[in-house]
Amino acid sequence: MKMVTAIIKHFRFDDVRKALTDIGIVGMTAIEVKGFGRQKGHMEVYRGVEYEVRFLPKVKIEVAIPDEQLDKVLDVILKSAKTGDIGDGKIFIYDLQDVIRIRTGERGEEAI
Amino acid sequence: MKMVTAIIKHFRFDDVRKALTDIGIVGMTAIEVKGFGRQKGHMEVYRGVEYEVRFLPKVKIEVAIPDEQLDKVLDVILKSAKTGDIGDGKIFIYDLQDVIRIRTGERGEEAI
Amino acid sequence: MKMVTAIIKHFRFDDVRKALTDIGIVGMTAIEVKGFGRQKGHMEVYRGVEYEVRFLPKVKIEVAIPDEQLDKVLDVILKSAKTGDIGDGKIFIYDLQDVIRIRTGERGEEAI
Amino acid sequence: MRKNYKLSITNFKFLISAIGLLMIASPAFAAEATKPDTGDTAWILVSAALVMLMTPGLALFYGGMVRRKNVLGTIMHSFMAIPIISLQWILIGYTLSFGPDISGFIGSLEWFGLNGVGLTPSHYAPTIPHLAFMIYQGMFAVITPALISGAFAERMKFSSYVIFILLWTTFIYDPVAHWIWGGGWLAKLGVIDFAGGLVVHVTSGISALAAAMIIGHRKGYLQDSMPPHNLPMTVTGTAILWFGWFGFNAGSALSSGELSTMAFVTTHIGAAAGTVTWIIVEWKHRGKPTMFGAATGSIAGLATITPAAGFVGPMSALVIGIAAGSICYIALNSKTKLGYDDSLDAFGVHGVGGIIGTIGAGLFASAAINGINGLYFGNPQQLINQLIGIGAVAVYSFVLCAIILKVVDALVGLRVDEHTEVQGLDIVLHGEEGYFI
Amino acid sequence: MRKNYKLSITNFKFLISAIGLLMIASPAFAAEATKPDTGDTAWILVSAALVMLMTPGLALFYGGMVRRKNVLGTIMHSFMAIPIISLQWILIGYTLSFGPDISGFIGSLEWFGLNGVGLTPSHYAPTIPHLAFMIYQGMFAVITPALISGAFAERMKFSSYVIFILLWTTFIYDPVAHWIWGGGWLAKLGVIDFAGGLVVHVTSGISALAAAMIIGHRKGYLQDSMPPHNLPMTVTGTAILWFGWFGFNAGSALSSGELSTMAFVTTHIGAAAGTVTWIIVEWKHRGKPTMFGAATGSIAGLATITPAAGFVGPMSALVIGIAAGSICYIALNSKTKLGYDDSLDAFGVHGVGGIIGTIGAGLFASAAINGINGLYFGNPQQLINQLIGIGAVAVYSFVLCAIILKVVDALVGLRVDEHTEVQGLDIVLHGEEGYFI
Amino acid sequence: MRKNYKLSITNFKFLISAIGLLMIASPAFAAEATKPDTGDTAWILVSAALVMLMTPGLALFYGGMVRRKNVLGTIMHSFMAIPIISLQWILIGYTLSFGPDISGFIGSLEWFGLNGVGLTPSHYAPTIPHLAFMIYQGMFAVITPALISGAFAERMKFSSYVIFILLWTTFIYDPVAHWIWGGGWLAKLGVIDFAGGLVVHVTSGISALAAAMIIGHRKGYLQDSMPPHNLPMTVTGTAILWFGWFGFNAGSALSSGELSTMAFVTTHIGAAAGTVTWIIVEWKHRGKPTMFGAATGSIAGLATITPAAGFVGPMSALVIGIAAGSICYIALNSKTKLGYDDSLDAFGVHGVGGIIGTIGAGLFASAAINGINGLYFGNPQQLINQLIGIGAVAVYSFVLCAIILKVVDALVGLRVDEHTEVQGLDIVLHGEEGYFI
Ligand SMILES: Nc1ncnc2c1ncn2[C@@H]1O[C@H](COP(=O)(O)OP(=O)(O)O)[C@@H](O)[C@H]1O
Ligand SMILES: Nc1ncnc2c1ncn2[C@@H]1O[C@H](COP(=O)(O)OP(=O)(O)O)[C@@H](O)[C@H]1O
Ligand SMILES: Nc1ncnc2c1ncn2[C@@H]1O[C@H](COP(=O)(O)OP(=O)(O)O)[C@@H](O)[C@H]1O
Repeated sequence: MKMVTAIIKHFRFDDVRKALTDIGIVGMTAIEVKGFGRQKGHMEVYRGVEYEVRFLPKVKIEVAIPDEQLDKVLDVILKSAKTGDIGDGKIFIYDLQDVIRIRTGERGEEAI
Repeated sequence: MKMVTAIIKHFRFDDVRKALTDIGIVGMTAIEVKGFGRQKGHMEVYRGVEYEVRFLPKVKIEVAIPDEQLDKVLDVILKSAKTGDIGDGKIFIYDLQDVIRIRTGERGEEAI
Repeated sequence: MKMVTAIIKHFRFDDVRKALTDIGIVGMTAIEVKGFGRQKGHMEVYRGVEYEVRFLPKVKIEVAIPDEQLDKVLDVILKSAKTGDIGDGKIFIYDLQDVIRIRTGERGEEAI
Repeated sequence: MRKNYKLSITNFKFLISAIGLLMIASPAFAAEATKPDTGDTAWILVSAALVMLMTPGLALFYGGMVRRKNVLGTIMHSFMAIPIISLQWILIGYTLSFGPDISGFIGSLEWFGLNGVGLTPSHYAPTIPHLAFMIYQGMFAVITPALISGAFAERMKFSSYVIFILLWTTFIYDPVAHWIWGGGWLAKLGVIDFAGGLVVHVTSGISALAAAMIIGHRKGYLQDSMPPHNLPMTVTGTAILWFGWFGFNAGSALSSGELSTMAFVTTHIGAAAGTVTWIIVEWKHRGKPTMFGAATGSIAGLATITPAAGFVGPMSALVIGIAAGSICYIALNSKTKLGYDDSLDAFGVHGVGGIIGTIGAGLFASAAINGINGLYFGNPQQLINQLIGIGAVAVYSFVLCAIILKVVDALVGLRVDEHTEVQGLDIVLHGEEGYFI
Repeated sequence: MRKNYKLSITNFKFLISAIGLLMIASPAFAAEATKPDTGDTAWILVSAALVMLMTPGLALFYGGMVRRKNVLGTIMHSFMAIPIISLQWILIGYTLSFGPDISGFIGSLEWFGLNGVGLTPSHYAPTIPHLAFMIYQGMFAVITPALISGAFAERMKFSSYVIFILLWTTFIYDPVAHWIWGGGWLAKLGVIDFAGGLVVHVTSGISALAAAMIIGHRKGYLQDSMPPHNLPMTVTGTAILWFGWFGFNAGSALSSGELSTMAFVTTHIGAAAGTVTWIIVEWKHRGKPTMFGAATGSIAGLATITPAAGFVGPMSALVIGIAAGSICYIALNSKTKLGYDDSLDAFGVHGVGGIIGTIGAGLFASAAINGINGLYFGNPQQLINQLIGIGAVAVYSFVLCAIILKVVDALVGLRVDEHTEVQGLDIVLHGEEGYFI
Repeated sequence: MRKNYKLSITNFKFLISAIGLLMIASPAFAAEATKPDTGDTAWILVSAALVMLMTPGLALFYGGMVRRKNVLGTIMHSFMAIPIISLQWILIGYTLSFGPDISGFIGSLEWFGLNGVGLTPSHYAPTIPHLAFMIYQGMFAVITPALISGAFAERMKFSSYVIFILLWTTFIYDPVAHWIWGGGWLAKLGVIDFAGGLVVHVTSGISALAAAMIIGHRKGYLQDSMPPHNLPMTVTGTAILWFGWFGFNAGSALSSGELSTMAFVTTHIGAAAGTVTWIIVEWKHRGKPTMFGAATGSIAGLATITPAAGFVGPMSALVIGIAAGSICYIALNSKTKLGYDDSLDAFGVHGVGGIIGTIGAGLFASAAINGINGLYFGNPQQLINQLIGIGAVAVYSFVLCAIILKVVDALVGLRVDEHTEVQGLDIVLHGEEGYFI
């Protein structure tokens, strides 16, 4: 199994969720994060004092999937998260050793 | 070493923490997340406009452990996080390549 | 590739970011977390009722890097995050199977 | 279902005709008699607005103390008391409280729907329009049941709450207000209560105790961490309450001049002394002075000076404020040992404070200020009167409130189910969330 | 650039000399004539302060409803109306509205820069200084354009907003205020509007409708989730508005006594009835009573009672409040079917409420209260007058507001670009963020 | 420990007997003399309530600007000034400021504990009870030290703060209030200060400068990002301050009528002009108009118009407001070059604003309004008087405040340790947290 985590722009979040559910993904977890990358931040001035805001708000989506769904999932995220502008974000793929559903105790792919 | 991450219901959080410390786990990290899964969300109506709240607040707990503790830890989380209702959450298990304690520079299992 | 995640103290965050950019790291992601560990929490009393605050606010930094940068990155984080007091935090290292840049579709080390 | 609907149509028709009659009847306000004083009327209308503001102030005060998931439900308890009790007041509450006396126990229904309550000054306040007195008093009726809501915060059903406050106001507030301010038996006995130590704080505080005992503690009480979710909100509420309390106490002079000035000054001193005392005691006792403690101490001082405000002088107010800060502090810090969960300390602050202040009036009232001496100025009888007042109001409030709660519980249930309590009232009962921040 | 600069220096010099002249001219306030009444003046100044506070109250009311990323931009719309319109008012707005009448349509510029507006009472209010009347009325001019901002929240350019409110106030508010309160043609026709049902709520509410239609809906409207980001903030705003509304309506008596008392009482009853009605209807219709609904219902009740406040009695206020709560509820719940995005319901609450209330005054005005009878008391003509008033003000507001918006759009553009809308107004337009919590 | 305890018991007994005596002594308020005017008294009590509210308003204004970890500690600085200074005021502050004059420098202790301060009007304000004047002035004494707390926010020990404000009020505020308002030497010299440009803003602003220099900058100042954590809270505070300022300035007429009206109008114009000017300058200078700038500009305008409010006309207020907005903007934007960390700009807004406004009164005072002409109306002497006043008050405040701070520092230390500063004052000093959201 794989854990696919994608750091995306806030306003693509809803589209990504829709696109994923459309291909049958029924579970995912989302986390608010702050991202730092090629997309530069901006200055904010408060009463004459300047602060550089370097970290921009992003959403991180975590989706656990069986290996065979990997390509489809990546494809779908790439399409739905992309705006073409800098800062669109990244997808990180991890190997997942095991998954357990707490309610039933099921393990492995069944638990996803 | 393993990184065990469990997505659980908010109000089970304190019980899970207690159960883990009872078996000698001295460190963990918790993160507020929003979960989407079989447990359906709910509708909220604001001044006549309906919004579906699909993502529910959950807590993600991350515990790094030596391999030999894995079974005990899983067992304890399963018991303490379970309510039997849908949405109890999931446990994801990753392989952890290394751990370092920043204060001392210790590495590996000693650093946990 | 590796994913290095470091749980550090809030007020070291800026130094760690600076140190990492100084060695050429151009991307990272930060998340607010609550940590529980050897560093004990504190009591808060609200109108005569005592609550123990066990989880302390920490920042988790995630940096994806090519394998060969691992040592340098660890070194830099260790130096910049360390205060020598308990609760300085931990670094966890994961194997990263793949990285994709959403904007361009690049994969692997190029995408970092 | 069908039947029910018909019934309500009939009721509605009846209500409509009643209102229709009153619409024609009530405007018989010939202004032939005494012209109201412009300064006095301005002061009472300002005071009425200030007291109105106190209830949303209380909403913020309480709302900041609960957990995030219950912030709207808690705010709503206070907020909805404004419109619900205001309508009860103009229809029946005012006449029950201040209408022509029936044997010292209750007002008659003669002024039902404000019938006959016009712009000519009444004997209650000879320099302001009768309706100004009516609306000013109505604001007191509004905030009193809202105070109780602190006792059962985070676990009461909203529907039951609505029924509860309607019954509570009609059967507890209105009679007690009549006893003391409407010329009833306690007034005749010589009990003094300048701005509601008994009528507002003892009734609500003692009822809060009954409510906390009957409804039971919150799930997880003393085990889970339940710190206030937004203390700056609570401080904002405190500020609004302090500000509004000037209208509450100094407005109770029902005129603008010497008495309102004295009540204003003693109110501020009582609040200041309560706050400073609380902070000192807390600092000694717990090692740290808290903002939450300062906020609580100020409300304790304000609640406590209320019955005495227009009867005592500045230095007596200082003493009363010191008593408020220290005794209410002890009350709150003993709470966890007593086992009931008066969640937002409606009893510990208002019940205890109201009792201290009512005694304080009996001790320190000075004839030089408002015609009546207390024990300290040589009149022990006044203290006895006050103790009788406390006993009567406390027992009546406790017993009747317990009965009302038991009845409401039997009919519709007081408490939300466990799932609702876990998820939070906001989402389950109201289908909305406080913050998307 | 150079030229431009010179130009503005010249302008500036001109302005300075004009102000210089006015500084010398205006203090010719010989106090020889009637002394103002202390109570009346206190009441009007308090009322002016209360109405001032309503605009920041509106800022919080609206600010809590938008998404987090637009909280400051939204607050700023309301907040900046205070200084901008206040300066417009003292320079030209007051004289256009209340200056010597020109054919019933507009005030002359005789009182430009408050020239001749001194401390001697005017015919508008014979017991208070003329300047007190002026500043009190100025607070109404301030809040009215701010109300409109709810219609185009989260997507209008700040620069265009500034131009818009200046034009809107000068070309819509000032004339309409003159027509009704400045002795203009609608006043002569016999239209009554106690505290601004037409002048404030219909002008702004109808303009809001025009604005929502012209500017178009927010990106993602009805698709994305856009719940209010901070409802406790909205409740705080509601509380401030209700509090301030006592100054708005009861202050409109322009004196302290019987009329101010009656307007105070009817205002409170209207608000209470609006809130309770809203909650009942919502509970039946949607299954859950919401805090947001209670807040909305109270503002609907307040807006609706406004034109009738000093003309009707308490029971009529009850009926008007019930109408407000139910009809505005229906208006808001029909909105999504109509397609325009009046984001914070400026039309649904103020436009609809203002119309109902203006009709309500025509139905229930009672000569026993303020000299004029409505239909219910045997004078059908008054209802006709009111309908003419509504028609005239609504058509004028809609057409002129549409023209102003089209002109501003053509000159500088009304709407932010998509990137700004996505990122949020706070960061892009103002370079700041609401919260770092 | 034992000894200490005994000592405090003894002290306490002494205090108790003193209070006991005063309780008997003070209520000698025979009302035989002049009856207070109801309208004037209503206005002053309302104004006192408004000024009271300003201090929690300041708490929110400042509280929103700091980092989340210090929100309660910052709020507490302002909030605790209310009870602490109020008690100081009734015990010794009032008599030091307004008691019988000793050689033009200080009031005698004759009115210790309000002894002899009763309900009969005093020569300070002949139409309101003496106690009304006392409590109104007390609210000014409360807010002034709280203003200073902006200079050392996020790093001062709470215990030292308590000592500091007690000393500061006794040794700086009370004497300076006496000099100018208590009939002291500056009053005799002809310095005018309507509502506290010198007494409130220059004393606190200059002291803030001294404090910022002595306590040193926050750890990480100009390196770490320290944006305001909650700007809507700051806006709420701004709104409350603006609202309260009507009581502050127009209440300083000490009566209700022409003068209060003029001060009300100039106050509003000054604030409006300050806000608009700030926004224009900021927009030109930085490219973006900010809500935080608008809030700051309005407070600058209000602080600046304060000394002139009851002496100048509306157009002069406009000029003063424009000066406030532009000069204070420059002051704040030069701060980072000057090296000290006046964290929340207590000097930049209040010090600078107070000086400009005091000069403004010397320039634009008009005898037609309040009997005194300034330079513009042909009396250059008044400007000289004002400059002397500024010099005397600024030097006195700076020197004495520096001495007080040094003494407190030597005795108990001014600044928290680094660990506390890093963790935040809320958790370490107060053991509580602002939000669990
Ligand atoms: N090396 C990295 N490790 C972890 N997160 C990263 C890394 N590089 C980028 N990110 C995340 O991806 C986001 C987008 O990256 P950025 O460089 O701004 O744009 P792009 O991916 O379009 O080049 C960043 O805000 C950050 O959260
Ligand atoms: N495939 C997945 N990937 C990541 N997180 C998941 C996945 N499926 C479920 N989750 C997380 O687990 C939570 C519980 O899952 P849910 O399907 O609602 O209930 P249950 O596990 O009891 O069937 C979700 O809210 C979500 O946070
Ligand atoms: N076993 C663990 N699994 C996950 N996170 C941990 C673990 N142990 C510690 N942490 C994280 O590291 C932080 C610091 O750990 P702590 O034990 O307090 O200090 P130190 O690392 O200096 O001994 C904790 O607050 C927690 O967030």
